[in-house]
Order: sequence, then C-alpha cells, then structure tokens
Amino acid sequence: MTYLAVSHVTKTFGGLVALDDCSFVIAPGRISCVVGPNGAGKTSIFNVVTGFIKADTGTVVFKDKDVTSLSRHDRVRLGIARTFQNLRLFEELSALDNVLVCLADEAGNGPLAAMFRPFHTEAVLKRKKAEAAALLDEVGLGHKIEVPAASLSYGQKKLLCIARVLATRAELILLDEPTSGLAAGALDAMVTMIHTLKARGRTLLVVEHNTRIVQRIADDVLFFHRGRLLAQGSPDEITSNEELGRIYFGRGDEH
Amino acid sequence: MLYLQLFVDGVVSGCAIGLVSISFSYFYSVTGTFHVAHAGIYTLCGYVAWALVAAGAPFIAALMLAVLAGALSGYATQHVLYQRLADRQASPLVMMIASIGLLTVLQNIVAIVFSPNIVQFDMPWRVGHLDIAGVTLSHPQALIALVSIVIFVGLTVFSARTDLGKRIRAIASNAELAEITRLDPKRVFAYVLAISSAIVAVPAVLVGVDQAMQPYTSLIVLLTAVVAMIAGGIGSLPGAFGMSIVLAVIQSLSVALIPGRWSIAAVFGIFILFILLKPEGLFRRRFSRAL
Amino acid sequence: MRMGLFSKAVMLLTALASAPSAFAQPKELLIGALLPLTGPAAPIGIEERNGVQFAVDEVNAAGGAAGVPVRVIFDDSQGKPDQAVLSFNRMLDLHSVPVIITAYSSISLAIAPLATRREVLVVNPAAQTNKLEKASPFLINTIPLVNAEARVLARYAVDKIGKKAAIIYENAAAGIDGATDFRKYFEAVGGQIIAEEPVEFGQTNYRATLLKIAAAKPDFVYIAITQSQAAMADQIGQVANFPVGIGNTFSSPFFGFKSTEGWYQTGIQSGQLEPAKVSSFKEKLKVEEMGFFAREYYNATKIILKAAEALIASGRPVTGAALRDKIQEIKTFSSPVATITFEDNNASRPVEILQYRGDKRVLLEAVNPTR
Amino acid sequence: MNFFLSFVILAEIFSIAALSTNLLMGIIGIFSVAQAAIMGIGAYTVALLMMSGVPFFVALLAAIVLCAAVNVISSLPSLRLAGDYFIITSFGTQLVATAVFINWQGLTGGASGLFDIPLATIGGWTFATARQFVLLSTLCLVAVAGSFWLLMRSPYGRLLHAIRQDEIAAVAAGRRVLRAKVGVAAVSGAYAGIAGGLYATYISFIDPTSFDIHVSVLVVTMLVVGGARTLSGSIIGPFLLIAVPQLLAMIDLPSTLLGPMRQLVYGLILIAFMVWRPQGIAGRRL
Repeated sequence: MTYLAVSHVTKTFGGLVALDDCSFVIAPGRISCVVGPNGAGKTSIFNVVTGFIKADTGTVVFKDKDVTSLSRHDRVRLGIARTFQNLRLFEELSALDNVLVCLADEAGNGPLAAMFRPFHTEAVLKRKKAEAAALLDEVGLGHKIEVPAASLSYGQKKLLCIARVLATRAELILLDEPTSGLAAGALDAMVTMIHTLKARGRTLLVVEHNTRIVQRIADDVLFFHRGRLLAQGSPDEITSNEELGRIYFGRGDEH
Repeated sequence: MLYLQLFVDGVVSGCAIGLVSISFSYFYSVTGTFHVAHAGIYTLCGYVAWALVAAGAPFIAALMLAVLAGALSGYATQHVLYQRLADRQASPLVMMIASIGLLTVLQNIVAIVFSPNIVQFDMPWRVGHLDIAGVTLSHPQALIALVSIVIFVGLTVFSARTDLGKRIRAIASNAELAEITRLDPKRVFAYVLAISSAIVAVPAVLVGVDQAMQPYTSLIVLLTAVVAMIAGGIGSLPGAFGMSIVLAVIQSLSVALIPGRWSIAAVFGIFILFILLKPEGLFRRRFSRAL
Repeated sequence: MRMGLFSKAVMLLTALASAPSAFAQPKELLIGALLPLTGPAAPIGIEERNGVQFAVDEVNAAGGAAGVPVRVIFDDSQGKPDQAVLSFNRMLDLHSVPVIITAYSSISLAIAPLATRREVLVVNPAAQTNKLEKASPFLINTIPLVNAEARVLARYAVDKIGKKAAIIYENAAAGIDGATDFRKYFEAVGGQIIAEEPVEFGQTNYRATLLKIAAAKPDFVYIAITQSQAAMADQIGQVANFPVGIGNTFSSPFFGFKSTEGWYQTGIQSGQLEPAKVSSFKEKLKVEEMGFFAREYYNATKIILKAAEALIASGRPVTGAALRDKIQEIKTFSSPVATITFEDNNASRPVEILQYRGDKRVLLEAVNPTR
Repeated sequence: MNFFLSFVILAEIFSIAALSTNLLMGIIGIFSVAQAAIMGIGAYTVALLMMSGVPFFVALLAAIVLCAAVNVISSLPSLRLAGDYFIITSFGTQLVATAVFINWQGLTGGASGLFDIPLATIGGWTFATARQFVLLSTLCLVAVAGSFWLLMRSPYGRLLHAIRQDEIAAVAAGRRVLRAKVGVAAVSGAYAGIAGGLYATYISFIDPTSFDIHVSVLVVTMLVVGGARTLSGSIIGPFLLIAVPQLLAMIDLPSTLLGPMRQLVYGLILIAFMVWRPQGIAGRRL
C-alpha cells in the first residue's frame, strides 16, 4: 500500500517556480522532517498535500486514493491535517472552544438541530466539551480550558495547535515549524509531544529549521532547495552530505 | 439620430461618473478604506458652489472654492476620522460603518445648512446649448466632457509618471515598501483623500449646473461609480473611467429599448455577472492589496 | 398650546397607568392633526399646520365651537406609515381625539383600518390617491381624488388638443395613479396612448426619456411628476419639436419657462379667503402668503368645526361616527375657498383647466366632474 | 396604553430584524445593508398571501422559507468571494429589491403600496389591537431570541465565531465553511422574514419606502448602538433608537429641519460609537 505519495508536482506563481517536479513517498508511522533554506518550497509542499494550493501538474495519493482534486476539508476528513507557521488560532475563543470546533465529529454543526433539538444538542455539546477537555489534558493545557487563546503564552499556543490537530483525528499530521520561537523548556515539551504522537501511531511530516531538533525527532529527512527535492534519507545520511550542508548554510552558494 | 443623441448624452454622464469612479478608486486602492462618505463630499461640494453662486460669486470662483472645500473636507476626513480609527486597529467593517455615518452626517448638514429641496443654479448661460451635426449638447454638458477628460488624463499622468505619484502607488502595493519611499503613510493618505475629494467636487458642481441637485441622491451615483471601478479592475484608472462611460451609455441607450425604471437593476445585474465570471475586472493591471 | 415636557410626561404616565377613557372631556373640543412636520415633505406639513391652527384660532376668538374651546394636538408622522401608526395611537391614548386631520396617501391608508376599528374620523384634505375613496367608512376626503381630475383632463384633451398622447409619470404613488387614470379615461373617450415612460422620484436627468417621447411624435404629452419640474423644463428646451405638455395640480412649477409656453394643466378650484383674513394669517403666522395647502387645511378644519358645533349645540357627544354623520347631513359647505358637496365620504368640487400664456395662467374652463 | 404597546411592538419587530443583521454582520462577519430588503420580501409575501385568503400562520411560514432562500442567494457572492465586493453586492441587493418593489406593480402595488392587509389570526385568536398584537410580537421575539441563544450556545455557534476569526483555520480543521455560512444566511433570512411578516400585519400598510436603504442603515445603527454579537445588544439598540423620535415628539419643536436633524444625530451616533465604543452598549468589538 502507498501511504502518501507525491508525484511530479510542479507549482509556479507568476514566473516564480515554487515546486519543480517533486516526487516522494512517505511510509506510515514515521516522522519525516522537511528541511531546506528559506524559499525552498517547504510550505508550498505542505499546501499542496493539504490542498491549500492546487498544483499545476502532478498528483497526491493518500492511502491508495488520489486526493489531488479533493477539497481541503475532505482531505482532513480522510485523515490529513496540518498546523500553521503563524498558528491561526481562534484568538477570541477559549482554549476549549478552539479544540471543540476542530473535533472530527460533525454532530451539532448545523443550525437546525441547534434550534429545534436543543436537548440533543446540549448532550452533544457536553460530550464534545469532555472530548476537547481530554485532548487539552493530553497536551498539558488541562488547567487553561476557559482561558481565551489570545491570553496563552506562545508555548501554550503551540501546544493548543497540537490539540486542535489531534481533534481532527487525522493520522497524517503536517506540523509547520512546531518548535520555532520556543524557549528551552517549551521546546523539550514539544519534542516529547511529537514523540508521543508517533508512539500513538500518527504519521508526521514536520517543517523544521533547527538541525539539532531534526536529529532528535526525524526518522527521514526530505531536503528541498529552490522548489526541488534534492535528497531524501535518514538524518545521518543528509547531515553527512557535504554538498547539502553547503547549500543549507549558504556556504558556496553562487549568490 | 435618436440613438446618436442618446449615445452622446450617455458619454457625457459617463464622464461625470468616471470622475467619481477614478477619485474613489484612487483613494480605495491606496488605503483600502471603503469610503462611502465620498458621496457625502460630492453632495457638499455641489451645494457649496450653489450657495456661493446664489450669494453673487462668479461661477469660476464658486467652482474653485467648491474644489477647495472638497480638498479640505477630504483631508479632514482622513486625518480626524479614518486615521483615528486605523490607530485603534479598527476592522474594515468598523471603518465602513463609520463612513456610512459620515455620509449621513454630510447629507443632512447640507440639508440643514443649505436646503433640503431640489435646487438649481441661478445662471442664465447654463440653459444655452450647442448643435453639432444634429446632436444637441447643453453648455454644461460640453463643459463636463471637456473638464472630465482633462482631469482624468491629469490624474493618470500624475499617478504613473510623476515621482510623487509613483511613490504613492508604491505605498499602495506594499506597506513595507513605504519605508523606502520615505513618505509618511499617514500624511500621504490624507493628501490622497484631499486630491480625491477635490476631483469629486468637479462633477458634483457641473452636474448640478447642468441638471439640479438634491442632498440625498448621491449614493446611487457613487454606487454606479464603484460598480464601474470593479468592472474596470480595481486600481486601474483607465479601467474605471472607461467602464463608467460604458455603463452610462448602456443606461442611456437602454431607455430606448426597455422601460427606464429597470436601469438600476440592469447595472447591478451586469455587476453581479462580473464578479461571478471575471472578478478581476476587464482592465486589471496590478492590485496586490489583499481584499 | 405649548406644554412643558414635565406635564406631558405626567400625562403619558397617567395614560399608561389608567385604562383609556372612552369619552372626550366635555370642557374642551380636541382635534388631532397628524402631519409630516419633519422629513422631505416638511415644508408642506408646516403650511398645513398653519392652516389648521389659523382656523382653530379663528373659532376660539369667536368664543369656541358652540361655546366650547377648541384645541389641536399636532403630531409628526415623518411621512412614514409606521411612525403614523405610533402617532395615531399616541393621540388616542393620551388625548382621546374624536377626529384626526391627515396628510399623505400612505399615512392615511396606514391609519384607515385603525380608524375603522376605533371609530375615529379621519379627514384628508390633500392626498389624492384613488384608494382613499373606499379605504374606511371613517375617512372623509375634502379634495377630489386623482380620478376626478384625470377624467376632466382626458375629455378636454380629446376635444381640443389631439387623440394621440404620450405619458411621462413619476414612479411613485401620485404619478402612477395620475398616469393610470389618465390612460383609462383618455382611452374611454377615444384617445390613444402611443408611448409611456416612468421617471424616478428625485431624478434630475430626463434627457433619454424626453428624447424617446419626442421621437414617438404624439399630439401632446401628459406629465405627472411632483418634483424637479424646473430641471425637466430646462432639458425640454434642448429637445427639438417637443410636443405640448399637459398636467395636473402638481404641474404648477412648470409655469414660467420658455419651453412650456402654451402648456395646459388641471387645477382644483381653491379660492383665496377675504383679504383681511389673508393679511391676518400672514401676520399671525409670519409667512409670505397663504398657499394652497394652508387654504385647504383651513377649510377642512372649518368643516369639522361646523359639524362639531352642530353636535354640541344639540347636546350630543362629539364622537367620530357622530361627526361623520353630521358632515354628510349638512352635505354642502360653502366658503371663499370652495363649495364642497359630500354625496358620500368624498368631496365633489369643480376642476379647472388652465393654460400657460406668457406670464399668465389663463382659466379655460371650470368643470364639475360627475361621478 | 396602546401607544406604549405599539412602541413596544415596533421595537420588538426591529429587534428581530437586528438579530437577523447580527447573525450576518456580528457573528459571521458579512457586511449587510440589505436586511430591510429581505424584511420587505417577508412583508410582501405575508401581505399578498393573506390578502388572497391564506391564513396568517401559513403565510408567515412561506415568508420564512422564501426569505431564507433569498438571503442565501443574495449573499452567495459574498459567501464565495472574500473581501469588499460584498459591500457592493449588499448595496446592490437593497437597491434591486427596492426597484422590484416599486416596479413589479402587478404584484406589489408599486410605489403606492399595499393597504388593508388582513389582521393576524391564529386558531380563532385575532391580534387586532396593540394590546392583542403585543402578545404575538413578544412571542415571536422570544422564539427568535431563544433560537439565537441556542444557536450561539451550540457547537455550530462556536464554529460560526471561529469562521469569523479565521476562516482558513476552520477549513484546515475539516469544517465545511461554505455550508456553515449558507446555514447562517438562511437563519438570518428567516428572522428577517418573521420581522417583515409581523410588520405587514401590524401596520396593515406597506410600501417600498418602508423597506428602503434608510431602514437598512437604521437597523445597522440599532445593532451597532446596542452592540454586535450579543443577544442583549440586538434588543437594547432597537428599543433605544425607536424611543428617540418618540421622546422628540414630546417636545414642541416642529421645524423643517427636525427631520434632517434626527438623521444627523443618527449619523453622529454611528461615528461616535465606531470611534469610542465599537462594541456598542452591550456587545463585543466588531
């Protein structure tokens, strides 16, 4: 079975090539880190996999199903979910509601039931609240349930993003720079969290800048440069490749 | 002959609407503020000129003072209202509601200070007319066509060719670029609204001279102008001006074919088609403001 | 007249606290006047108010209606039906008036069912829409409705002007009624409508419409608009060979333009009061002239007061129903303004046909329309 | 008493209209100056059906369904396209609706409007006087306010708030944003239909000016003054703003300028609230 296969994906914006004939396969149950210098196409590949941009050519196959032309929300329901580099929390909602609206369960998400079956809806709400609270507990935010997302610390906000993506019950989770901007303590918590997710059987695709973090979490590394996938391999293979290192750290770059 | 006359009348109305359209478009594409109160400034300027003429001022002086009144009220609007709201991180919705409030205030100030009734300029020359090849144009109509084209060309050249115009466009396309242009966006926005409001005073006065004025009808003019702006492509001055003429000619000719009472519905029908089929407009050049 | 805000508030509270009393106070005769005192129609509303006030002052100066002092309660309808319903209820709750003088078709139509239900007489001295004819058994019209004018005009036009007509009408109540009725009567007497164009209320650019009408080459054009006649007259001046125009009471502002020389209009005969009264009116109310609406509202108020006087003199309570019956019983009311006859709830009065000749409006005919 | 009650009735009707606007502008963030037009469609539907003999309750149901559908269709461009285009769509909807009310004379009676609309009757109860009608309007407001409260409390309500704050994030969570927006537009339309239906039978006379753009702007003003997003705000606003002219009527100030003066005051109130208190009296920041 193919778990996730991206084949010959190309995407241009105006004259700018964001992705150039990228193809790779991800195996289930592993943590794959997407690395590369700025503008390499890391976020673009996330957007293509989750459907936030449509590729000019190429296909995305998830669990033997061609998802290339599926809508964004349908991909989430199939099991592909993501976080954002700029978090995109619902700032005015409480931590609990942030998770609650992301729950995979569609019950209670329509106006008719809300207005005409209030007792049923109340029961659904109660169940969903419990479910969301459990997820918050899991990421260590159990004590912040009623706090508006805007008032959380940056580290807590990032954990809340994890809780939200867990709420979707997706098995393939794409994390866009989960550790950026975190202080040491919060950073360790996040790394632990990522390992926990893996232990629970989730497959992770992670954009990560910090090579030490990559060493700590990655099973595989995908190295992007100027829209092309230059290499895919174990962290050791990639870090030992001197040419990649030169590109990554800008040494020997022709510019 | 009937159709030719209707066509020419349509072009003239279109020129006047075109000025409203380019002036609205200029401010909107630079600041992103949906300035509904532009219609209020339109009304105000028309009545200022009317009152001055009634008080015995020569028409040219009245027109100039109306333009000045437009510039000042535009500057004040940005400086006192929009900037204050922007400083408080107001959402576009809040800006828009405040602008509707300002429109209401301006229209009713006009009604209170000047007159709530339909008024006409007391100037004998305005009913005179020219006959050119069987087409009749009133003197004010001829003036509208002439002045509109001059102003349209002037604003286009200013925006595209002059150094200041280019730097203003740079602010419009990218807020961060603004730093490189060494212009203070706050002051630039106020100047831009002053320029826009000075421009909109011209059709306000001239159409008033040609026909008559009423405090409460300018919103329809503005909405037609905005429809033209969107159909012509936001940010494109020739697009806005051209589409204004196209819409006005359609409206004028349509009277000969269908009952005139449906023409407003027709304009908005065209608009709905546009935003569903070709949301970027006909002549869109480049407008990178996130809408 | 003028009451403190405090005493009004007290009255409001008393009215809210107690059940509404069924009968008016015997010591005073109250008349309600629900007029557009604010909004676009306010200039007319103020003139109407002056007419009512002048009539009441006159009666009070002469010792009241059969000895009972008369007081008017004015209220502002803003020209809006929902505000009118509020005002109507306010007048009945706070003042229990037996009769209300109104203005504006929409206002009179909105309160007509309430008047029927609460048996209050509504007197309309100015609105002309045909629907008012049978809107309520408690609605009396002291002005001929649009259809009466249109009938007279249609017959005159066929006889003296031509059989092919075009119509320009304002797309609002008065204009639509005018156009519809004119078409009906004109066709009934053998005329033919060859073109018809509506214009919007508040429009000032009529060029396309005028060109289209002129291109149809009718014998004349019937114009039913209520505002911006001056702008239309200017633009008619630019259209070659525009046909002669005819209009109704609202067409008066067309008078005095080069382009409208020789036009016709109908008018409701409405004479001036005695010069002494007119100058007293101007002096008391500080206005330049006693206009059409002031005269009509003055006259309507006098009709109400005459009926009320008769009721009080015979010792009967002044209620809406009694007033209405009394007005129909008296039937004919003569004054310098007009001689009005009530066959039913609707006045029957002479209609004039006028022509613009130079600086004069010449009276061609005065006809009493037969129903 | 009737006067006070008729004030309450009008305020209640406009509270329902304000709740309709609140759902669009406050909750989901779609600008709307067309709610009077939708209300007008409800009013004309109820009036025409009742005048041809349909019972009030059935007519009101028809109005609710029709208004829900029209509101969805008219806000469809704004549901699909983000951004400022829908400002124009909204103005356009209002102007086109007014043009239709005026010009479809065969149906709407044109500019002269419809009069003598029958009284509301439900199961032998006739709501004729203000005293009777206030029961009906209060019942309707309670039902609408109750459903609004239930909506906001439900997971759906939380989703709507989430969509307003970050539509992309809601999509990324697997939510069908378009479906949720269509739902809220339908409910908002249904509210406007109820308001229109009540207005038609209570006033018994409707014409195009009863539902023109000034009325829409007035409803927006009511909402902004009371406070967007909250239930109480949508009720406080209409009661306050309908009371203002009633209080002015208590003072003898007749003048040609009072009408523009009142409009001017409304305009100033709008600006003042936007600058100093965008959350209104009892709402949240817009």
